[in-house]
Amino acid sequence: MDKTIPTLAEAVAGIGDGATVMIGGFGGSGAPIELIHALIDRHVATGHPTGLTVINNNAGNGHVGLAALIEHGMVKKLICSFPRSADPVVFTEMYLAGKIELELVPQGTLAERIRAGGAGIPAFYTPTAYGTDLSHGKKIEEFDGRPYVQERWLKADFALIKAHVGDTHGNLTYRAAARNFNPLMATAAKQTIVQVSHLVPPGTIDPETVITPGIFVQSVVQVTNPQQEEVLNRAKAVYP
Amino acid sequence: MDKTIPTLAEAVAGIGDGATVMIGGFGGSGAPIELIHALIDRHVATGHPTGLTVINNNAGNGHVGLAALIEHGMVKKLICSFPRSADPVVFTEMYLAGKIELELVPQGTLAERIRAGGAGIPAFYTPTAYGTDLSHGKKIEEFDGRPYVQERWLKADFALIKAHVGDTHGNLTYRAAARNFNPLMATAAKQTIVQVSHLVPPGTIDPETVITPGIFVQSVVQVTNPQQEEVLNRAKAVYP
Amino acid sequence: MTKLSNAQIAWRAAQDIEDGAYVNLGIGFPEMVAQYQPPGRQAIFHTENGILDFGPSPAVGAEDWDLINAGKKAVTLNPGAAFFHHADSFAMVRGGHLDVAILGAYQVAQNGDLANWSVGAKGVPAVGGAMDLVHGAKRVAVITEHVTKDGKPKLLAACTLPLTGVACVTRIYTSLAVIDIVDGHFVLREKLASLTFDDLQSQTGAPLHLDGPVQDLTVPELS
Amino acid sequence: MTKLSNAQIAWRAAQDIEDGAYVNLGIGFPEMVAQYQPPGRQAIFHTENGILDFGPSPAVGAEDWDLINAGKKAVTLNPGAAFFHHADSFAMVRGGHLDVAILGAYQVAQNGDLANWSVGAKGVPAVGGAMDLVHGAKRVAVITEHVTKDGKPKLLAACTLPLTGVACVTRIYTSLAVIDIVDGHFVLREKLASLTFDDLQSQTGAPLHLDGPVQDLTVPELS
Repeated sequence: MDKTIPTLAEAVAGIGDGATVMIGGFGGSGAPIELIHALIDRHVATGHPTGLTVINNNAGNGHVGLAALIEHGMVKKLICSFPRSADPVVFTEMYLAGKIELELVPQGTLAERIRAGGAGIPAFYTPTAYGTDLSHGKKIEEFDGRPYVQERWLKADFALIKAHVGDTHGNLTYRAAARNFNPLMATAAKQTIVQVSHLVPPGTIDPETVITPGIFVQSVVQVTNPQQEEVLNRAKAVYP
Repeated sequence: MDKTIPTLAEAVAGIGDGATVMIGGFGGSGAPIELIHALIDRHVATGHPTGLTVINNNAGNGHVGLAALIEHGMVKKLICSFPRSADPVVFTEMYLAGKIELELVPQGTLAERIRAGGAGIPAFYTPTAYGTDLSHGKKIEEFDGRPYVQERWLKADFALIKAHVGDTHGNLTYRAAARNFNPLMATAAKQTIVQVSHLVPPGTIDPETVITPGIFVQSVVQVTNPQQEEVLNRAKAVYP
Repeated sequence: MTKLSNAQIAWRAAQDIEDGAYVNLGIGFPEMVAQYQPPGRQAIFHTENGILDFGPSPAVGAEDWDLINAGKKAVTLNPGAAFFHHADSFAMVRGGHLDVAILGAYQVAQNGDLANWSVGAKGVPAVGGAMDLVHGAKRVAVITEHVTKDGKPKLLAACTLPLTGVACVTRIYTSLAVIDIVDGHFVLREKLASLTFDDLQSQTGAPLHLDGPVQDLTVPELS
Repeated sequence: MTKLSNAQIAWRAAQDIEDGAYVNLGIGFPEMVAQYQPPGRQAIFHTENGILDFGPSPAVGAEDWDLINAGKKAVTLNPGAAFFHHADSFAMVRGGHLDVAILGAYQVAQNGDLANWSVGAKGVPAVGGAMDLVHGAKRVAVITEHVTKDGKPKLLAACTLPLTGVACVTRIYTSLAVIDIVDGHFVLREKLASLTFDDLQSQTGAPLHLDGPVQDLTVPELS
């Protein structure tokens, strides 16, 4: 069993029009910039994929990564908690022009909905957002005298994930706060595609320190020295 | 901040009559034998605590650890998934004599209910046990055309946990499959009391490999060379 | 051959497991399936107490009692193994990440209902992870004797013992046959050559349907 | 002194944080609270993007952009730090494990309702973790100017802006006073000595109650 894919282009080749795609990262930390850019490359060359529903904590920053994906008109709908950033001009303009849909979800509820999707839990109750605009239309139930909001799982066709060390079976570790949503999204997609900074043989990663066991991963592509969104944006980079 | 407690006796001193106590472990692996025995010592000396509700995957084996706790008549009710073992005589006799209550919970539901207790999720839906005797009286709801069982969170007054390495802030790692329920129970109790085989200063454990962050832990007691239930039972040990 | 041994039933079930499949084997008899993987194929075994990719038992005396499977037997690790806690373990189970779960059975009904956790009698009930495992694996298979020790059918129109799960089993490997569950029916796929269809039907508690040719169930001699 | 600076409000809030407390500070102004921990006390700071026990910003040029806080600022680690994913992070939040959360506010109502995520106007809405943080921390406190830039009360009988959470705030540190929320009322605990009760009441949108003596709100000069 070997889950490695030789190139970024091949890794994202199966993502079709209208797919739901989870993209890891919190701002730039843990964002799989190279996988996103490979998807943009395909769109530039072929016009596809388009009409994507993207699930991420944010809405991109500057003109690289997720912001560039949105800027290329590939995203129909965004599910996120915080679509603001230092330079949110791409999303802001498209949103105010009615060219992209937004489903705003509190950050902890977003994380838990993704975890639920991966764990086979179709719905759960949370105190978060009770009595606010973000629970409108949702089922409310009382437990032990306190009201809670019913939230549904989130699943995706694909997850684009950034990990630090990965083996050919798909076992993964992350780096510092770049972990964030990545391990959750890996569990909640039919096809989880991971870019790893270091590809190693099975048995290299201590079983005690594996964060994402390989069962959650379908494709692994090595990207040594991955780019950081923050560094690109400070250099005012534009992709492509 | 230093969460260490010098002795096992002091670590369990606060557990009163009628308390709900989660005890980590799957069979003998990860079972905090020394903490359990310290609780039995207190009962032998003082007659307390008694009337405990214990949450564990199993019901003990032989005459040490959880089985000995039950044998001493300290447990009023057991919440578990699998009260059978190689030598289940203690629980079996008390159960058939009507001297101990049993709440039988499917293992995955038990784990998820404890995780929910720690995560502030009062209830969730699972496909597990739908249409079986173990979902009698529980609320059923359909999602996407499939029926699911509503399950409630589980919380406890105390958790007795076994970890491998722990620091004075309560950051923990585990050893192999001795991890099992321990990290979940650590999150779901008001007071989490941990026996660690190796006590180290903060900064010793790599932040990437911490399994239980210290926020979930209130007391740490060092037990070097802890006993293994399996080894005790093969030697036909009886506690005390 | 009048019926398969447990080892032969396990062998037959092992032939349907693909290379790289993630598999959970129920405790006891189903654990034997791991011994009969076809050459060149390697499944990855999950145990619900928190290990992925464990290997065979160690030598006697070399056991590490922190390294056990769900049956509390000592195991070893393969390269690429991982440890995780119980909630993550059952996320794998319930979340549909396992390719195959193979379980034992007291009874299986023609709609796929499974009874394997309680004989309904007095005594101490115990369920473990069985009710979770039947919901989640992409394929839930059963290995079992075709009939009980006193000759009564285990494959039934409806289970009479307490259920483990509803409409969850899709294939049954018995000591006499391989049977799929399709649209609420038993569909016969393979049977021992020495048995007639009528012989098999007489030992089965609900109608056996045909959907294409029935193959001979052939297995090697196994100790 | 006519009103406290932001630094002074943050200083006052910091005095109520106990040694060893687990604390989440909202992004922006509340982050200042970390700078004013009393000598001999060390809180452990949680950031919802997956770090416990992070420290101050590194020197310019020494940033590691994988090591950031919820405000996307580079941080450092203290000995005893831990990383975890977002679901575990919000388990800490919602599960009641944080001792204190300190947030900014547009408006706070006398029953503890908080509005701090949306000015209700056109534009891009963004909520982040605020709605989670207000449910879960054992103590939810707000630091804020006492009135808006154009002099209108921020402490109100009822919020007019979209709510972040219902009945969640228990203490408010403002530029003029320290006010608790008890049983649906604002209870004045401290105020600047230069202000009369009536001065303060005139800048507050709901009745200020008294429950015991009102202390002078005294803070050091801070740059």
